[in-house]
Amino acid sequence: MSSWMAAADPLYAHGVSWAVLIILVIRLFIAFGVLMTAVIFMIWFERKTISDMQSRIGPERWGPFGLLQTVADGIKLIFKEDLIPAQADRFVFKLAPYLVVVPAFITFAIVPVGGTMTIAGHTVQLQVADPPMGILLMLAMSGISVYGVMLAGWSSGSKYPLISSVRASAQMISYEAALGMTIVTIVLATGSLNTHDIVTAQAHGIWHWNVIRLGIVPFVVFLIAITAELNRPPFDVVESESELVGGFATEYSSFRFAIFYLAEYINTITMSAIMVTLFFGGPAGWAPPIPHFKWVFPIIWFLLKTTIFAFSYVWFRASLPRFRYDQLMDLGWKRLIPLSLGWMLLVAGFLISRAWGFLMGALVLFAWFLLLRAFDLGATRAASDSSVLATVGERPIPGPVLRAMTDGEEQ
Amino acid sequence: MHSSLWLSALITVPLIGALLAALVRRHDRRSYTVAIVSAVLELALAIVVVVLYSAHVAGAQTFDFAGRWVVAAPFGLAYDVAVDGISLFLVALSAISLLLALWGAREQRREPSFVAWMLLLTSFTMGSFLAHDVLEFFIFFELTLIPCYFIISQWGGAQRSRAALKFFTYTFTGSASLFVGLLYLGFVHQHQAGGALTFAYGALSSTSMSHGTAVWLFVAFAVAFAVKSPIWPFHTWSPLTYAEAPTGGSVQLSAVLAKLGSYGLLRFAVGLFPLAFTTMRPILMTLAVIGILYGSALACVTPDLKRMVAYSSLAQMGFVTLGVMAGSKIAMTGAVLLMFNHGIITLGFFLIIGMIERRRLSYQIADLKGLQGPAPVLAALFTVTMMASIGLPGLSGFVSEYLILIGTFSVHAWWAVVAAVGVVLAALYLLWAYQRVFHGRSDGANSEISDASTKERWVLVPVVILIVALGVFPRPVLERITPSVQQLLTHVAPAGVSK
Amino acid sequence: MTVAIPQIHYLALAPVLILFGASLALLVASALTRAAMSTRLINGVTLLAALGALVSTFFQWSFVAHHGATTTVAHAIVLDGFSVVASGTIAVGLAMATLVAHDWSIRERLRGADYQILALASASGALIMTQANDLIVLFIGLEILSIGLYVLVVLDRHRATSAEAALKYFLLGGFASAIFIYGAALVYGATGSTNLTSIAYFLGSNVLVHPGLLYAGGAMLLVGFAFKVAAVPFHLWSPDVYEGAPTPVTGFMASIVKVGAFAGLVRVVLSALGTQLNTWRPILWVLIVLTTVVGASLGLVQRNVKRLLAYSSINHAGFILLGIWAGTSRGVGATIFYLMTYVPTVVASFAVVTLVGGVGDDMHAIEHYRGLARRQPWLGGALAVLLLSQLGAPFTSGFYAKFSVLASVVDAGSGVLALIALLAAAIAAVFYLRWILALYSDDDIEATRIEVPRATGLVIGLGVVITVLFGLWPGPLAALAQHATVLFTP
Amino acid sequence: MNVPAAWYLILAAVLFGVGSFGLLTRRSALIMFMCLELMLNAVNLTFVTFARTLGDIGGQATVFFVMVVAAAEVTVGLGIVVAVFRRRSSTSVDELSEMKG
Amino acid sequence: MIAIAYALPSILVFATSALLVLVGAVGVIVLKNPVHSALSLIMTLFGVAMAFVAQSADFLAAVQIIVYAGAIVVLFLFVIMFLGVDRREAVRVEPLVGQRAFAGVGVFITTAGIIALMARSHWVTGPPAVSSGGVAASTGSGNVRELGTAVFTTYLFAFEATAGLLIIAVVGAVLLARRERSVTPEEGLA
Repeated sequence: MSSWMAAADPLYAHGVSWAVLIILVIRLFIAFGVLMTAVIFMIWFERKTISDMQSRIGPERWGPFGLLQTVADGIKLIFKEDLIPAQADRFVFKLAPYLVVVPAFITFAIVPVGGTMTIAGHTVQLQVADPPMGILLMLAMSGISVYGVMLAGWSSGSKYPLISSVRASAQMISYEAALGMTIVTIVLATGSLNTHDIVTAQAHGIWHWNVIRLGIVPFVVFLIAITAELNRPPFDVVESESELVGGFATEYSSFRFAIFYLAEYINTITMSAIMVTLFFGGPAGWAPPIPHFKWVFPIIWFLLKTTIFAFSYVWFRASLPRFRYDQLMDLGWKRLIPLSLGWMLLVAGFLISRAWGFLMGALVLFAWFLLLRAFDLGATRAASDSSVLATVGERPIPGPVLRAMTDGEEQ
Repeated sequence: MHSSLWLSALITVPLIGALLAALVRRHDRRSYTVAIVSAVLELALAIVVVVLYSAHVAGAQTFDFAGRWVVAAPFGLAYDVAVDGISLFLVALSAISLLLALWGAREQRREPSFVAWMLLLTSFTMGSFLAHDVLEFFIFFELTLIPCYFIISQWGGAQRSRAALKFFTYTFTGSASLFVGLLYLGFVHQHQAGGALTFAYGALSSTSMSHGTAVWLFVAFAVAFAVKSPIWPFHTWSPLTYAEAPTGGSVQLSAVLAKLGSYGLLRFAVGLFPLAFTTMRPILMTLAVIGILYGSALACVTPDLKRMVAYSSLAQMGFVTLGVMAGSKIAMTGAVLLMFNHGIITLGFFLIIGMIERRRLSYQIADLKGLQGPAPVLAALFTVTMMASIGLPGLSGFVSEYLILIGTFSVHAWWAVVAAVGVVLAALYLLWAYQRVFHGRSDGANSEISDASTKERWVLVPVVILIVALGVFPRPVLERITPSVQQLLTHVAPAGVSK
Repeated sequence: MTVAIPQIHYLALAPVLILFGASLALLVASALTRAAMSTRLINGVTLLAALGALVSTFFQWSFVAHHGATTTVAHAIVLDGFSVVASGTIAVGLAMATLVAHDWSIRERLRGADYQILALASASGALIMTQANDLIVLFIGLEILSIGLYVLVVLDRHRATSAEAALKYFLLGGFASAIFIYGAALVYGATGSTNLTSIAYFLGSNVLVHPGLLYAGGAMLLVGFAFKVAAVPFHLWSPDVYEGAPTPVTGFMASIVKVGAFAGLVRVVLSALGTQLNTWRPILWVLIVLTTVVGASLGLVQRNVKRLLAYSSINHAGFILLGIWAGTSRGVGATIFYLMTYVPTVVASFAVVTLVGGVGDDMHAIEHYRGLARRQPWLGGALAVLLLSQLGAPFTSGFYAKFSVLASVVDAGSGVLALIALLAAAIAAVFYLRWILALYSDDDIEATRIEVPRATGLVIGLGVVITVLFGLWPGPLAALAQHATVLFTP
Repeated sequence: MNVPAAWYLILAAVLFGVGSFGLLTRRSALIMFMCLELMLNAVNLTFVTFARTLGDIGGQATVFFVMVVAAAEVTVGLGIVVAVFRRRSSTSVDELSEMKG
Repeated sequence: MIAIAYALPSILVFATSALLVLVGAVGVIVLKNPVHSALSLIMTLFGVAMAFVAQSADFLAAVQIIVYAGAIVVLFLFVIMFLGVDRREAVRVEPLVGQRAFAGVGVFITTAGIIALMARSHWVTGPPAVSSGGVAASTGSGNVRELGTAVFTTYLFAFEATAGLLIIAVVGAVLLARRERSVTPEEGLA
């Protein structure tokens, strides 16, 4: 077991000692603390940015520039009355928020925040955990996190939250495939599932960053898919105020609502960090040769890149209109999945040899062409009469009807 | 013309006739013509075969070999036909029975199918009698079930579906054991002799096996034949089936198909397992005697004519079994002769009962009274048949029963003595039945029945002729049967069977 | 690091590739054409694919005859006489079923290539099963076969019972799959491999002191198969599913599943676990007795012909198991011979049932057959012949099928088992005969004349011809079946 | 040192038993379905345990395929459940009244 | 005693995973509400994943969570919510008297039988047990590569066939999901 752990993290190279445990705990707390602080700032940042974009002032009363606004909101929420609807499934209702927040925290654990540093003779990775299956953990956790949303909506025993739940599950499944496929592209290029390895492989300069090395496409797909996974605008049909009141969290109040809120922002930050890790070299960047403080610069690079993505999320929210539900599904199934799949094949082809790459490219283009035609036909067919049987006649069961298979929803 | 072609023609002519009859349109009378033509042709062929066979009688070769045609080697299936003194007259019986049944027991309803089934049935029974290969025999034996089933279930009486079902289930069950037995025998032979799987009669009869195996195989074979024959206690299907079947069906069942059982017993059970023959003899003879007494006793009390003939058949077939199992040449010859004779007699019975039934729509003894008055010819014909069945000297029944009893007495006296009681009982129930049906004053519908028509008389004339002829002058028949029986016994003899 | 991709012998995979390729081609084509493809075209392609697969089995046969049996794709797939003949049988079954489905889909106004896509894929699953040399491959083949069928059952939405039948089929089929794969896991634990050859080699070269794990695993595998072939007491799904599914689908199911599952069973029991045959025999014995007897007895009380045929097929399954019980080369030959004769017969029988079912596919009471042979002698007569063949009447192929399995059992030393099976056949004969009797009953029921479309008529005719032809002349087919078993000589 | 493989195998066997018991007794199609998943998980656990004891990666590879099969079954199975439900508005197997055992 | 023979952590891991697995499994079959059953199922899945990790099948553990918990159970919940069957299931319907007891006894006997048979086998009788009898080598942590190699060599055909399986499953699901539009002739082809 220890050899396996050593392979996972150099911290265990000399066995497990008290020092190691202490380092572990400290690492954990730092990560937690940073994350919580980041959330507070993130919320403030979002509100402030959006109000700027909308020519408003935004929070300004509490603390300098209204920095403590979030804290105040949190305190307010916690002291509100905790309501549980009579129709609710009480156990699940109480459980759901935690199902949302725990995966959010766990996912962050695999993000390499910086390089390595040496403390008391132990090599410490600036990363809470570095399991060999690193990136799969992220996929697994994003798979789990939907439960919180689904169950929250369902257990409320209320209509809109339930619709929200259904939407959430469908949306999650739809985009997870594309997400997985882009990750496969990265894994193909890196040859490892480990986030640390992924980051290391990108450390040799900007041309080695996956975003460039794999072509821009996987990054774009990943960005879209992850935004959908986060239920952030413009993919926030799950909690679209104009349709579903407050979405899955409509019936929640007080502390539980705060947890949902918290989880959403943790996820936003985490996913920004993941994106940086996967496509932008993580903590990689120029570092001045300052002894003993060399480890600081990667962290700064990392924070900088992450902030850019966090900003872009805010920017999306402020500027993009929300997708309709069917558009969302179309985008997921008909565009992103074929795109990511095709691109994966392309990358795989080029990894073998250039000839294979071009061949694969031609094949993918051809398949793409066919697929587009099929989509096109499918769309027209669903809307037109041609899907109804041309034969006019009677079919005794269950009555004089014509029959046809359509892809559309029931009237 | 090679003799095997004559034999094959015996099988194919009715088959072709059946196909032609089935192909004509519904309600078409032509089918009947087709059927009669094929039946006549069949009878002619049978006579040709009998005549041709006579040429062999002097010679040592009794089996008429014709060469094997292997149909499917992996299954050991071959087509091989032959005839000897034992099967010769059964072939003739089938042909006669077909013609008379078609002629005398005509079914107007859905005639094409009826005659087709009858012809098909004859084709299959011919095949069974002519088969010189155990598997081939089994296939024909099995095939006879299908026409029988349809004849009974479509043209039978009120309880026809039950009767057909009972008949089918019983006989199929019997065949099952026969099939397993013959497969086993085939494999024993194959493992012994090597080479391909074969079921040739000659090859199989030389298979050596332990006594225990022989007994089990004998039982497996005998069960099938006992059901078909029928031998007590495997007979329970027969009264119901005979009674419910249409006249034509009853005729074929009792005159021909029953013989298939006793023929199989003689040819295959005895011929293939001489070792077991010795062991099983007392048991089967006992069953036969019980059958004779039981059949006779029930014939006394049964309230309808058809059942009475059915029980009387049980008794008569008991005699046949007794003769077959007695193991003496005389008894065996008598048994073979009785098969033929009983066929003719029971043919007569069922035809006459059919005629009565057609007039009175009933064959319950209670419904019938004093038929002698209005229908003297019918009564006379019945009397002849009855007398033959009782075993009156000068008529055919006497010769065969006499031979059986004598032959049995010489080796197993007690069985013969008890069996002889059956003869007495036969006289009792037949005469009593005759008295109730034909004597007395006819009343009501009974007094208005018409006598036998010209056609009906002509149908029964051959029956009467055969009864009388075989009673008076059985020698030509006996001298064809005896050599074959002798040959069979020679094969069985080393196993310690007394002559 | 380089990975040595295993050699692939494409001829061995040809039938699977052809069928699955055709399925995909239809799928893609139906997505890419604006106007709905004509039924004729779709079925033509399907038929061509089936015939192509059949032809490819001829080439396979000549390969096997010249070079002997071989394995390919890292020993996951085997090409031997047995698989070739089984594949050919499946191809024939598929071709016949396709012709029936053609007329049926026109009658029921079903458009599109749904049926054909699924049927082709399903059949390719069955082909994989016949060739599988690895428990996992077998399992996946089984699943491809089953999943296609689950959907096929529910294809016609207007049938009230279809969806429920599909659900029942699915749940019990899934149960069977789970049991099967658990058995595979235990066998893997016991022998260290899922590859059938490796298992056989391991068992052949080692004496297991404690074979409990193997026994448990083998028993589970057996139960899984018993579910698939509807052996009693694992048959409960079968009548409902047969009744609920659209009739052509039932015919397809009855033929293809049997071949696939029995081929797999033969491989597992006789090829991999052949050394343990004496352990399985008692279980098989009980299974056979129950299957034949219960199948036949319960068939007696059915008034619906599809249920009746379901019990009939249960009874047949018992008979096919006989060949496996024998475990000899003769037994395997008998099994494959049985399947070869059974497939055309059963597909043709269901073709007649499809026709009689009428529009809506719901006239399946035995009363609907009254007098059929009087009104339409050819159709009724054909059905009668097919039923007689299922009954095992002489001069039909069914007789030799029963003959050969029984012979193999008697040869292997159990006359009792053969006797019991035959008695069950006697019981089963009753319901076939009753049906035939209904065909020939002369109650003048006014019924509309049943139109016999050309393709279906062809299938029925073909079924009858095959039945009668091989009933009169079974030699070549039997020899083929026997040659096919070279690999299985114990 | 790890716990003996037997412990895990027993765990798997019990899991399999619980799953099949549920499948046989529950009447809701969806729950029967979940029981199917339990059974397949037991199979996976068995495979992984044997893979460990045999030192053979093949067992783990097999688990992979079992998972794929489970996924495929779920896809089709839920489709069927939905199809049934559209007709009946119930997924209780006993209410499938048109079927007789 | 046991703790001496086997390291305590591994026992703890086993106990935890066994607890998760069994409690979850029992939950699936006793809970009335399908949603609760599904939650219970997730618990079992996590237990199994944990058992995988304990037996150095990390990759499979991750796949287990992603595929089962992340997709399959979500699909279950989706269908439950979509159809709204959660609060209507009549679990008490018992078709045959004593079926439950019968199934219980049958399953118990089978399971006990399997366990007993396996116990008699000393659990493993594969090649290591026969040839060397020694402790099998651990597959170690880098088993993703080994696993991938196995999938593309030994199990290549199974892998390719899996693709076929998935295609047919997808096609099947799509066909099942399609609705049949019935149009009366009077309505026209609306």
